[in-house]
Amino acid sequence: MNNMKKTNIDEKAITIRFAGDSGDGIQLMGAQFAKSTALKGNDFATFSDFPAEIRAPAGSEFGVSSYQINLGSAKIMTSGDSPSVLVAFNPAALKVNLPLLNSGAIIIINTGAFTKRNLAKAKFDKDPRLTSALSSFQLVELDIDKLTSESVLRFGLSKSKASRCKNFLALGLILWVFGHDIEKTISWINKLFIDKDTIESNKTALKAGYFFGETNEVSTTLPKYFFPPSDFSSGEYRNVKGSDALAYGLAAAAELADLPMMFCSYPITPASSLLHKLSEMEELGIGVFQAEDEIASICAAIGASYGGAIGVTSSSGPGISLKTESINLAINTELPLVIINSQRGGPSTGLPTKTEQSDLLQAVYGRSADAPIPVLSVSTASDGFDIAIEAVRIAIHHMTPVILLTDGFINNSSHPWLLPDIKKYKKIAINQPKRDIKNIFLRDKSTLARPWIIPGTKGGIHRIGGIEKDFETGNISYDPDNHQKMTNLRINKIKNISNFIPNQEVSFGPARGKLAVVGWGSSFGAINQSLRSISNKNVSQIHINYISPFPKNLKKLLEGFEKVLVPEMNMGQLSALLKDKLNLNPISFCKVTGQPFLVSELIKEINYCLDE
Amino acid sequence: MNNMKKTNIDEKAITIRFAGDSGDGIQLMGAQFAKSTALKGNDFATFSDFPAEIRAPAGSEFGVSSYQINLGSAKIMTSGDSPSVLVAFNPAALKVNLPLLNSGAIIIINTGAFTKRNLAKAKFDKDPRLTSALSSFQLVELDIDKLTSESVLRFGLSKSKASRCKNFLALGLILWVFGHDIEKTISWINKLFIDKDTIESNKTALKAGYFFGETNEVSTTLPKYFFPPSDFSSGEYRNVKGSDALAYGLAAAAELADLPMMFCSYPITPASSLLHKLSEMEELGIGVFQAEDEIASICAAIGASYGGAIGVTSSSGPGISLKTESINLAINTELPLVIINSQRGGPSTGLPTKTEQSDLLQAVYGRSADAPIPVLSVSTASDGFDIAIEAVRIAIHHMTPVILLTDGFINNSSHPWLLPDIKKYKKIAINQPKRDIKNIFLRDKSTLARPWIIPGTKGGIHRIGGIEKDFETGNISYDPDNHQKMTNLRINKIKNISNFIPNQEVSFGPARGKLAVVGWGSSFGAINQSLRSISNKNVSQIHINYISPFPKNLKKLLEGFEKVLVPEMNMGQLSALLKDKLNLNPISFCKVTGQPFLVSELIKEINYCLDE
Amino acid sequence: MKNKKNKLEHNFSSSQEVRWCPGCGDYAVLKTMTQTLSKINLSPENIVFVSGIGCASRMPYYIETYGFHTIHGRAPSIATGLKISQPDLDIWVITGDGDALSIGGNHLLHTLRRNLNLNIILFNNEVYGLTKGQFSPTSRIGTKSPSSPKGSIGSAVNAGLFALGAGGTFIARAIDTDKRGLGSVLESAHFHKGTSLVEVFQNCIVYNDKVFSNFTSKENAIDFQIHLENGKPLLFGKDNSKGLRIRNNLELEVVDSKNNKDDILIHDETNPVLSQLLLSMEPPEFPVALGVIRKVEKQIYENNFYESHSSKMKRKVSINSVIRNGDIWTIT
Amino acid sequence: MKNKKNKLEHNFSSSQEVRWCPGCGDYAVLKTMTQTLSKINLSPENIVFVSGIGCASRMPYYIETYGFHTIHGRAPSIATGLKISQPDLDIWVITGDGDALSIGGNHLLHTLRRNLNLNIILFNNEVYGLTKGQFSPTSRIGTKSPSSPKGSIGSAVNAGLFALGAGGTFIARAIDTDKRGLGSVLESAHFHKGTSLVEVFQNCIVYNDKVFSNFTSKENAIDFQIHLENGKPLLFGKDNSKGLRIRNNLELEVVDSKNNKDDILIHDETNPVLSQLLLSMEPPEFPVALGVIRKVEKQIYENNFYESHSSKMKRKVSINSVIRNGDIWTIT
Ligand SMILES: Cc1ncc(C[n+]2csc(CCOP(=O)(O)OP(=O)(O)O)c2C)c(N)n1
Ligand SMILES: Cc1ncc(C[n+]2csc(CCOP(=O)(O)OP(=O)(O)O)c2C)c(N)n1
Ligand code: SF4
Ligand code: SF4
Ligand SMILES: [Mg+2]
Ligand SMILES: [Mg+2]
Repeated sequence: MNNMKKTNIDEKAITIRFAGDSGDGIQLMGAQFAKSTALKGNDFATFSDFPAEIRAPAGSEFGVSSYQINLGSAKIMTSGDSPSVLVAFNPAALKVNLPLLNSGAIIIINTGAFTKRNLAKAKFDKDPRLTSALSSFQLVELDIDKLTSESVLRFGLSKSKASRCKNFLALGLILWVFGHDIEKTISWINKLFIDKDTIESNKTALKAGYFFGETNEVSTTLPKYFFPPSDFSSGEYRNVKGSDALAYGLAAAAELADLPMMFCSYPITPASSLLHKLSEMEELGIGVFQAEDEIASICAAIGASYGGAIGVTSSSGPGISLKTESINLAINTELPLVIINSQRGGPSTGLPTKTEQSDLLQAVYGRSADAPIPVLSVSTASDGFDIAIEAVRIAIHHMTPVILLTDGFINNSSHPWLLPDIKKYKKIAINQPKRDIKNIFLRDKSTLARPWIIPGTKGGIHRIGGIEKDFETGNISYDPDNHQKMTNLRINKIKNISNFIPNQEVSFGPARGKLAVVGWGSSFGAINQSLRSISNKNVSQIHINYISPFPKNLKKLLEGFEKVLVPEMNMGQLSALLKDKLNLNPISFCKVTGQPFLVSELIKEINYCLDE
Repeated sequence: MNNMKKTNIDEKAITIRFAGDSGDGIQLMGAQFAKSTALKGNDFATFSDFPAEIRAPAGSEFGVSSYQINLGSAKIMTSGDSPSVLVAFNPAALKVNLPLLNSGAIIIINTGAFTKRNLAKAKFDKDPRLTSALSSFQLVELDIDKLTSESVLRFGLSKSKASRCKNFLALGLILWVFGHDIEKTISWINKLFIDKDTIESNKTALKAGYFFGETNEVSTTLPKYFFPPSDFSSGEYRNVKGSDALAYGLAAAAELADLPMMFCSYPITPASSLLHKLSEMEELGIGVFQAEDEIASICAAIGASYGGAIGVTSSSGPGISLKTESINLAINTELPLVIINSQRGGPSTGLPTKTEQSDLLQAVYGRSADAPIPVLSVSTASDGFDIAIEAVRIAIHHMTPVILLTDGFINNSSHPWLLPDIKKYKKIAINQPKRDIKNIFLRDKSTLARPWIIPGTKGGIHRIGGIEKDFETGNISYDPDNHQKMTNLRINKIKNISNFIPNQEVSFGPARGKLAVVGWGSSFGAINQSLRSISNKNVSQIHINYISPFPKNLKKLLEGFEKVLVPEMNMGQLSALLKDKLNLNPISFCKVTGQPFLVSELIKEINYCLDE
Repeated sequence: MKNKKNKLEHNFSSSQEVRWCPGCGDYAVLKTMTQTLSKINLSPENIVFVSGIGCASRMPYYIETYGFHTIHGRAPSIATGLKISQPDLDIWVITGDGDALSIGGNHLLHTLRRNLNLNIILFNNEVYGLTKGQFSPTSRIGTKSPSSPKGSIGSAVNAGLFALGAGGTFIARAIDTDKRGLGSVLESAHFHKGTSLVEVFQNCIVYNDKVFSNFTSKENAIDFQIHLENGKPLLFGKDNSKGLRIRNNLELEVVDSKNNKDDILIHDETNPVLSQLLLSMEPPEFPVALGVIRKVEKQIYENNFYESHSSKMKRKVSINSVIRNGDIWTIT
Repeated sequence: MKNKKNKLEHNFSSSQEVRWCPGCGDYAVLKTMTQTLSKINLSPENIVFVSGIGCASRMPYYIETYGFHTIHGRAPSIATGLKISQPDLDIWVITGDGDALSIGGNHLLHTLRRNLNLNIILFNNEVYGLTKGQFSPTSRIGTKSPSSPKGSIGSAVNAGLFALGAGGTFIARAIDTDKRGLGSVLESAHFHKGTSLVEVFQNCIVYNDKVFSNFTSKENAIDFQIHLENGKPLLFGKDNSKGLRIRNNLELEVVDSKNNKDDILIHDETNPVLSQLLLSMEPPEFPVALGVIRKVEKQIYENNFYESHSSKMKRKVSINSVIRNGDIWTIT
């Protein structure tokens, strides 16, 4: 260990990463540290990176699970480019994460795990401590294994059980490093486990870690970080994970429409977290149906919508693809439905636990025939709340299925969330006539939507189906002119939604200028952070949540910039849409590595565009 | 019946339409008339229009089945805009087809069917013969029912059986009108049926119709048409239906690659005709597997390809949509596969028996993630032969699934086909190494294709799958950089195909000019005919068969025209691609009625573009 | 009485034109169906017909109730979502052998195992009618069709045995034109609590005419049909002269019923072995079992759903309080 | 001898790192699988493992044969296409309870009914392992999981009964860690001509630990397992003290085997009633039936395919002559 800064208090933010085996409880530890950070009043953003294997063999590189958090007193927009602190529970965790670190980063390693066997499993030829591999970093060696087992000795746990407390020991130490109070974490442990021994041993390990920091020589080798509270606007806050915010938003929409919601899904990574969360939300009038596959799940949601509930279905690439045919049924029968796509790396099984935003063109164009559908997108973890409400609102108001795009990164990232007040939201008006039904297919003049007449309604008997229907009567029609009329109707109905959505806003920078950085989805934070860093008055961020149809002013807005740069975690899909729909000619900046954008790479690209 | 032209011999082509109940044998009659026309040496093109119902209640409007043929001594490019002769077997057939007719058209009606009941079923308030509805046409009244039953009297058939001969009687009459020899048709009847009574009664009816024309007073009320033989280039010809040409092309490709072919499908209109045809082609080394659904069928085709055969699958909109996930597996595992989409009216069940070309964007973009695939398209009935060969060639040569688009119109239309000689085609080289396999994933430098090592090959053991694979070893890889590399590879591999396909040619007109009319698929004939009619030196036809990737010269070629007009039977899908991929700004001309383009409406639009 | 029935029946005929081929067995089923609905006498607006794709699946258009003509094979899934959201509706699923057993086999399996209170009417004509006559999974081996010109090569699925293996709680069969048999089976299906599967042997006059004539034709009916009644002996043939008994090796045999009175099996709708044996019977060795073959009680999915659902799908709290529950903090 | 075996076995272990959770039952199955392959002694290049998606479905990576890790639920279909195109390959399909019985139920049904000569190994751990522990169609009612926090509400599917209803010709069961039982079942599956379905009770130590302990645990094994052998009496328990007999009402009962010697059933792999009864048995009333429960001969799809295929997939004529056949004309 060499020349060590004692504290980083002069910096406004720091990125720290925890990494270990899939079975080490890294995600749990990280999530609790984030909570604790929130309660400390600091802003933060987190990102989880874990393997597709459930619990890959201990010590292997592909089994490494990581949790990254960027926190501080500044406004935090991303989970951080490159960590300044790494806690590595074993050699594989060190190996995998080394390339990501800031030069000069502090690496806390668990020396207990640096056995020959583990080094071999991580494919280190030599113990990296004995080589120059770590020379540009600050190494802190701690036998976390030993400290843990010693701390919980008195519980007489088996070796493996004792070892499972080590994430709590490490968490304790980190809490000390950041000057957090451990009481909140202790009461969390009390609630987290049922078994008394587990509770006590984990609490003991946590305290051991904390006091170890406080009392031992560590204080001389580890810096302490004290961030003054961030500058939050006033209100109530909680830490929220992307998939949770989406779930809350769906429930909020059901409340605003005053309808029950049926969430019908089939598990798939990274969409399952939404299924899990909603499974716990019965009190909000939400029912969950886990179907036998994705087709059955969207069909059950369509059935529920037909029955007057809000049908919602959710999946990822492979599963969304399977829903294609059924989406067209919902389009043709004009039933409200929300289809949530948690995008992941592809094609095919691809990289199930890695993030990507490459299902945009599928969402917009990926169905047989002319089958338009509104497409919305979530930009940040907490954003999902509002977007989910918007998706349900459009589905019901315009009687159409809606695709809502999010991704693995958003679902698994979190940040503090200024809690909304549902009472301030506009109610979602439903048109479910119950009496005096004169014309069953009489469309609303402003939305072109048909009424939502549900089975059980007296005087409303009618039939719907996937065959082309007559514009007036809704009966089967093979008439050529009627088909043109209905095709136009379907297109105009969706285009017309642009009259009901907000104008596109500029997220950062002026409304005209040299360069517009146009993004969508989870790149919001990284783009925003990079523009803040550059702080060039000619560069603006325009981030699109309403993708189909685009906001009415988007074309004009973008034409106010000399250049349009579109960074995407795909090979240029929003760019394709901007060309097709708005006749623009944007510059594409693509990254398809399964990893989110780094602020640094965006800054580089933006500067390049400015210099060019 | 009023002032009747005795012959139209001064015209170079005529359009005639047969229409009756689904059970009247209209398609059979039409097809045989087309054959006979071919043998007469005239060029022609046909189009079938029939209901989704199998045999809808007799006499109903929606049960009308029609067969249209355009024939003559001129070069025939389409099945004709509006018929000059209609043979209507009942009131519904008259009702449905009346709006399509040329003013002055000859209408031959079967008076026997003009009963009160049938008139009511066709929703005629009054017998149209008694109103002005037919005043601008030339009506020929014939009691086909009676003539038929009288002619077959001696066979002592039941009334319904006797009535089933009426299409043959009508055919006989029409053969006489066009001066055809009936011998060929008689020998066809001999082969068509097994039951002797059926053969004899149908032959008798045929002859009765023919001789009725020859001997009766009809010759004074009906014109005779004699077209001198068309100007065909020399060679052997046959009449070919679009789906048959495709089937032959697939078989030809198997022959060129010297591999067996597995065609795996699930029935769906209008794709089933291909399934049926290939089911009779075992002698050509083709196996057919009718699976339990579309997913199983594409998966079986993938399995067959994995086993070293040529896997082919086929469907239409709803079924193609179901294959989406599996296509991505074929992309990721880089297996050769041909997916044939016989497009139909949509979305959803839509208009199953009507034509449309609206699955283009789905073909190009409709999969999760960045999942590029070559897309080819068939332009005419006979064209399918060559395009099928090209699709198989690309699939095998570049180790990729390929989408081949055709449509209901092409599948059901026919025209004379100059028979190709398979010996003149380039063989399809396969790369199925059997020995000395050093690097299992070593890519071909020119195509970037991996070798096609099939199970059973000694020394070739390896594993493939849908998870991202390492560029070098093919093993599972979650490595970020590798994912980028593989994503690039997949895109470049497909882009690179443009180096192996022919340059885009101009189908009609000069290579530079004022207006390029750009089409794809089954609109070829109509566009071509309209440009021939206009014969303006500033207008050219450019018809694209290779849609993804586009031919290398396409952008330049199109930039040589002041304007680009894209007529499509969808809401502007090729236009979207031209914008996205080539940064062009075409004028879209869209028609989505389930009916092919009329030459007249194209001419109007083209003139409008020229005048503007 | 008769008059009244006719009046009621009228309520269930929709205004849409019927579009099946003349002579199709579907007409007879439609007729018996509307008559049964009249007899049950539910309000039409509380009935929904959900169907897939195929000739049979057009039926919802022709009945004056709510109707949803969905997509191929998925009607059971759509009906499932509908039933959960509105458990009081009387839902009938109309499907064909291709729709239910080819593309839709998986949804049928899971619907049967979950046991929602739905009535599934499977029109088995052993052929894909709507797509013009290809063999289906119920077509017997060797069936010639446009996609199997030399005869199909895969052995057929037995709808009833499949349903039995899937844990079906109600399995019944009837012949399209057998008004009485079909009517009573439809009625039993309606009153059964759980998923009822009714297989209707339906004649496709165009593509598979007389495929069931080995037991449906006038000559064969008496010897090759056995009409089951729970608790009654398994007798058939002229004057019930024949009966079914079980042999030691657990196989059925047909015996003279008079000389073997005590051996004749008694129909028991709850016995799975008997269900299996009856469902397996085929002419010429055996008669075809018709009527209610199996009927047992099992937990009903939507009942369990609502019983375990803490708010019964009626929101009890506001999202405002839920998001404020747990670790929250206030910035002032 | 032992040495030789070990050597051979080595041939079937691939170089890929095994990525299952420590303690997962899949390890034991992998081991027995490679040992069985060694014993059968086929050339590795003539064997293909085709799998779907799930923990179990990773197995092909770990065996040194050809392998295809496909997509969720579709492995039987891909194997079907492969088998038809290359009937001489020895094809094993690896699948899980979710893969085979949830999303893939339809393909399993049709593969079983077609009866291709494939071996399907279904790893039943009554849970979706790979997606982190949601209940599956084989989970017993009331199973708590992330998507059923209050317990699942649909009743479970019984893999064997499903296969029976689908017309399966070979149905067997084994326990992951029971080397002998599993090994012999895998071997029988291999040698069976037709589709073999082997259900392996596999312990998911992370999400469903000990779910089968009511018959797999040391204490329970003797009383709650019955290992079947064709032609042998159905005996189990300590010293085979217990046996199975059939009651008049066609139900099974467990009896003292000594006092009821003559009543004890003899295992008959071909009797469908017995298959049904054995597959339905559950503790605590009955032992779980293990080994080969059903094995019958039926037409094999790919045999029929090639027998009826006029060119045996080897082209006999040129397209040149085919297109010139029929009504052609020549323009000179
Ligand atoms: C996804 C999809 N695949 C295929 C079809 C074509 N198709 C329509 S009905 C049908 C089969 C009908 O057979 P069945 O269910 O037995 O009904 P039937 O017409 O015999 O009453 C098929 C294959 C379709 N509409 N959708
Ligand atoms: C189309 C699709 N849907 C969902 C998934 C997600 N998924 C992967 S494995 C799996 C279930 C695995 O369960 P099982 O087959 O029992 O295998 P196990 O992991 O338990 O061995 C699911 C739902 C997927 N990969 N593809
Ligand atoms: S094709 Fe067959 S099943 Fe369909 S309507 Fe006609 S007769 Fe009935
Ligand atoms: S999750 Fe369960 S089944 Fe999957 S590898 Fe781990 S222990 Fe095995
Ligand atoms: Mg059918
Ligand atoms: Mg499982």
